[in-house]
Amino acid sequence: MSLLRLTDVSRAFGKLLALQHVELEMEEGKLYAVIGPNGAGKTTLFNLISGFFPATSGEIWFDGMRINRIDAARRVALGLVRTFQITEIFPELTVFENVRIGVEAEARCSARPWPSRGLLRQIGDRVDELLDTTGLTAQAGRTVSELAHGDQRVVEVTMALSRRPKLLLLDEPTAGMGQEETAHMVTLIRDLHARQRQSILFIEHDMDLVFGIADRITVLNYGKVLAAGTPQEVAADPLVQAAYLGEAA
Amino acid sequence: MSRRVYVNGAVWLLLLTAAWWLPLIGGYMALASRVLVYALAAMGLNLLLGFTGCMSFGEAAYFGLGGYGTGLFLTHLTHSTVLAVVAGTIVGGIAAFIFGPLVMRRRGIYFAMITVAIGQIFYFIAERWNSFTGGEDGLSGFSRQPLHFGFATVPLNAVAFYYFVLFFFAIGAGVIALLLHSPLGHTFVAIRENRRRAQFLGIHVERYVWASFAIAGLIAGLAGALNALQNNFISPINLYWVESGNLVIMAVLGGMRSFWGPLVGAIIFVGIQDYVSSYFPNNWETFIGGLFIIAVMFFPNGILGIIRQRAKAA
Amino acid sequence: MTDSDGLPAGAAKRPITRRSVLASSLAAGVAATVSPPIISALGEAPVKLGWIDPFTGTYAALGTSQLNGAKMAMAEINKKGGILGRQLQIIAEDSAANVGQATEKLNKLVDQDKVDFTAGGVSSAEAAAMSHAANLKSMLYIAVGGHVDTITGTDCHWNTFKLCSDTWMLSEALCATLLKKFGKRWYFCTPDYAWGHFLYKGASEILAQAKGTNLGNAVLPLGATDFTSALIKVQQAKPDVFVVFQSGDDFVNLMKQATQFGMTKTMAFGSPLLELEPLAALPVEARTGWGVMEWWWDQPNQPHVKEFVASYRKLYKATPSGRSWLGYAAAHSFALGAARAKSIQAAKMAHAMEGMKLPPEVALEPDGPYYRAGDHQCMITEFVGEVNQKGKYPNLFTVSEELGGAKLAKSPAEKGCKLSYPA
Amino acid sequence: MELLLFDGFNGLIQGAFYALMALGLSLIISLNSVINFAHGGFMVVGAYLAFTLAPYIGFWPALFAGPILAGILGILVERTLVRSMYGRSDPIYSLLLTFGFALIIEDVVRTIWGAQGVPFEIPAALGSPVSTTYFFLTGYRLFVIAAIGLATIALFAFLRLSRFGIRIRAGILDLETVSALGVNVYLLRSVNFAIGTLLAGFAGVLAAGVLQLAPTMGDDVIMATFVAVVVGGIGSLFGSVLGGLLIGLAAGITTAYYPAASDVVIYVIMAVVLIVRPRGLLGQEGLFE
Repeated sequence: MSLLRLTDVSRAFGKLLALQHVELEMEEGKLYAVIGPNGAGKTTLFNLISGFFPATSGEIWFDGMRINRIDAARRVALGLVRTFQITEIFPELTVFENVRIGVEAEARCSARPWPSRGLLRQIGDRVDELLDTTGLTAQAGRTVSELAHGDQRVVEVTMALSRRPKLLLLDEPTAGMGQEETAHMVTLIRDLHARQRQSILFIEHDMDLVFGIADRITVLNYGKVLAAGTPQEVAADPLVQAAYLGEAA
Repeated sequence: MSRRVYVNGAVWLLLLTAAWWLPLIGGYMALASRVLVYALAAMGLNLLLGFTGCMSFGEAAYFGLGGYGTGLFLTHLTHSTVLAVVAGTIVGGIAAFIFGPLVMRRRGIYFAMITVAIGQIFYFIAERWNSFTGGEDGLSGFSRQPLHFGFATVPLNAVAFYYFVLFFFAIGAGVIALLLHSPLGHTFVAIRENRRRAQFLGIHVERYVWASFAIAGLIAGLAGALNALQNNFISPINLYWVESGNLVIMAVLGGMRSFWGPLVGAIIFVGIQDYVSSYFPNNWETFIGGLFIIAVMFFPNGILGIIRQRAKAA
Repeated sequence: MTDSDGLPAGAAKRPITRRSVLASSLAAGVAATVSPPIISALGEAPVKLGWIDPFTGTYAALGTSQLNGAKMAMAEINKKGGILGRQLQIIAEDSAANVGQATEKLNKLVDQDKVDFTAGGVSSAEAAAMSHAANLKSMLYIAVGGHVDTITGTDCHWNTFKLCSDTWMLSEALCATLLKKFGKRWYFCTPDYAWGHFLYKGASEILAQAKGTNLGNAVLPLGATDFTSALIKVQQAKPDVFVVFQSGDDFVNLMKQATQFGMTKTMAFGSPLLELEPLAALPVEARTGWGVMEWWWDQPNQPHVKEFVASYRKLYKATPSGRSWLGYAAAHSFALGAARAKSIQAAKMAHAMEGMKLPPEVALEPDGPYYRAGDHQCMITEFVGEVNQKGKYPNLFTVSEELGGAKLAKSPAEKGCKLSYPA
Repeated sequence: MELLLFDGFNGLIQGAFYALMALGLSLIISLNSVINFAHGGFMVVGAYLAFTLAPYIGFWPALFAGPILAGILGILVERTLVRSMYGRSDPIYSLLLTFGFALIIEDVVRTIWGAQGVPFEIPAALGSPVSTTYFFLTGYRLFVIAAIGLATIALFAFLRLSRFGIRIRAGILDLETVSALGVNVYLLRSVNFAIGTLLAGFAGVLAAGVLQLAPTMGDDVIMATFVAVVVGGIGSLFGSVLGGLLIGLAAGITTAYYPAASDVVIYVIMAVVLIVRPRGLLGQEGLFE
């Protein structure tokens, strides 16, 4: 059974057709990528999957459930967690506090006004564990707005992980990063996928990166799926070469 | 950590000993009670304003409703001062709870304006419903009754009433402090910091805004109940949007991001207004207006914000 | 320069420079600060009078006039040796016409400043609230303005005396004259709060007794700015008399609009309480109608009035209004009461003031007003007359009748007042 | 039925006045990003200045001179106080700043001109009804409607036809881009603030012919003006006109049937509008949220 399935999904903004008849299917434990030139509809696709806004038509299935009408916060509870192209974090809080928000939400105690000491300890332990996974332990006490850009993105990924996603959606995880930071992020993504069998769907513009790590790639152009398949299949596709890779090169 | 313990200890010590030191510096107990009443309301508001990031401009409605609840309860139902306070608190809290769903979806200035709208509707109801609320003339004819303990009866004179208010202030402040250190408080702050991130971590932002709004209303109701007892009087002006604005100013003046900020703001605002309006009964508005301008231009993070920055820099 | 004809102090036109703005705000600040008791009888603490009136907000002009009168009285009292040998000091506080603030300030004056008596109030609401608050503190209080009946009626208190008329006295004085001069088809306009309701109740009763026709009553919220809707109804009813119970800004707004609609030419306007301050704020063509003044500065046959007006003008560069006189007489009442009681203790003074008649130099009007024993209402004279459209400030009113308060007022029993002193 | 028409018409007059106030406020909110609570204060200042000048220069010149002086005061305030608010993303600061300034205006006006208010005279030719049946249609009211109509048309023409006006409109939509194109944004915002306060002053002079000109006149109007802007939708000038007319009409009609609710009705409308259309009738998404 597929983890995520989009059938004939379209989205219009007034007269502008941002996505048309998109089909996408993804199995559990895979690392999939979406590529495409600017304005191809990649982020719109993520917004539809994560519930930022509804699809105009078509069906979105996740983990055996039709989620078209489910609101964003509940999709997170179902296991669909995303990051954003422009980092979305809690700027004035520390790294620890940022991640704690997610851990508390995952522990379903966000609304608890008087938590027990045991619960607080559990939460703290889980935050430490996550920070350890993503290598942020040393930064735990720092305010995130003071961190380097790359670290901020890692914080965002850590927060997403705190919700134990069945599917992690990463919107250009290396956007705006230097080489070293990019390498760190790539290692992180690989490790998550390899060691924890984390299912990941990500948008990326860095071709080397995409072709290096993705199991399958979907290419979007002008709101339509241009091609889909393994990196080799996609690289060989003449349409892709004409429309996208040619330009990029 | 230890710094916070010292600060809290100092604040409570000063509040507890006010009856001794306040007269020495020219203050009086009724003023201290009033400061606490407004500080409590502003702290409740600040839960919404400073910690959840929602600009409420209609908090006076729940403050006033708490007052009317208490006044009407004392007039018609009971002579128990404590029960009347509880009744007023519940009235404020329930009203905020009921209207929460209307405001929780709005943000920024739209949040401010819909809270104004609801507040003004309550204001005009209080002002026009002569037979029930006393209308423009206000509701009088009730007075705080002595407290009956098993062993003694305590009349609520100025000093006793101060400690009566301080008792409820401590409850209110304690509740807010506990909240802020709980997951619920963390969630409020997360919403202030980044609504979108919170939502995409699976937090139903609107429900939490509702909760924050209701709790703020409950605390405003408590403060309003105490305010009615302080004056033995309540009038529609307590629900007017200007009163809401005053509460916002207290929070900003002291520091929206600090727990004690609204208390500091209330001390400054209520204190200066009382002092200046006695010395310049005709022109005190210029002083208050000037105070706002100076505060906003030079102390945008409030008095405590500055102190905290200094402490950080040092 | 057609109209620099001596408007009230602040209204005089002069070039506005930064300096004069500064100077005038400074002057106001200084005038507002009550001068501390300079040197009283050695070592003797002054007697303190707490004065609460609106100095900001809608009723600021009226409150200021009351305080000005009181300060003048204070100077006179202190010149003659003060109260029981001690100097009198007035401590003024702003109520901002906010009832809650009025109560707070009264409590502050009593608890913090330890005043010996209290006075003030312009609106009925604040006077009623202060009367109640003063009662809780067993504090003598004179309601200077604030006319509502209940203060010396169903809600009367042993500690409260009321100098200004009650609403019934005003209605009675107005209606008597209007019935004599004009027809009996009347229309009313009432502001929706206690003051308006009591006036309407009184006036409509009197009209019914006179077998007149009550064509209708437009009830409008306090602070209404647009009266067109009500005025349209009034115009269609074609009354002989249109009785307007609005006061303050509401009155000015209503008169401005009615005048522009041409209504002042087709019907008589009656107002139960005319005052010099709002009349001065009306454009000339809207200065019209009949009404009641509680005191009038131009009483050629009355002794002492001329001196009073002259020294007031000298002090404040404005002509004393009814409010000025009320403030003046109220402050004097405390001195007179203390002299009679030989004490400033509240209960003793209250007893002594019952039935106390104001001497001519304080009364400044015929018939010697006195505080009635049964309800502590002062029996002042009502000056009924017509607004003088052609006159220039301060000649804005022509008295046609002076009606003694004692003949107008209902008895304390009728008003429902039962005074009870604490044991 | 006739009465309803009368009251409706009367409400529109009231609404036109709110619309003029709302237009000025809307300009300031949209381009200066300032929640201007002193707007009522500028209205009062404009009216008082016109009152002071009228005996010397006559009613008609004063009708323009008063508002222009209010506009100049606007520039001064913008340069000294408001400007420091531009960097602050939270609108609460500008709100408190202008709230404080409104208090000072009221106090200064009272100190200079007195607490009671002043007799503002209108030309005799306008001070009487034009028809005996429709007696409430005074010359002055017709004049007010015409003046507000002309002012609105002039403003919209300025915004559409003049270079400066076009820049203001562009700035409302996207200030950053306008700035990047080399337009002096500081000057743009100064002038815009002045236009806003000038309109407020103009509304003040017009109102003084019907209402008591007193220091507190602005208090009653400011909230209604905000309601008009929010009902119409923040960022939409046309919306502000619509909002003003709508709440005026509603208040007028309510006065006829249930006077006690005449001032609460505008808040009920605002609450309903915000519930049904979160950004007002014609509002833009994302402003001040």
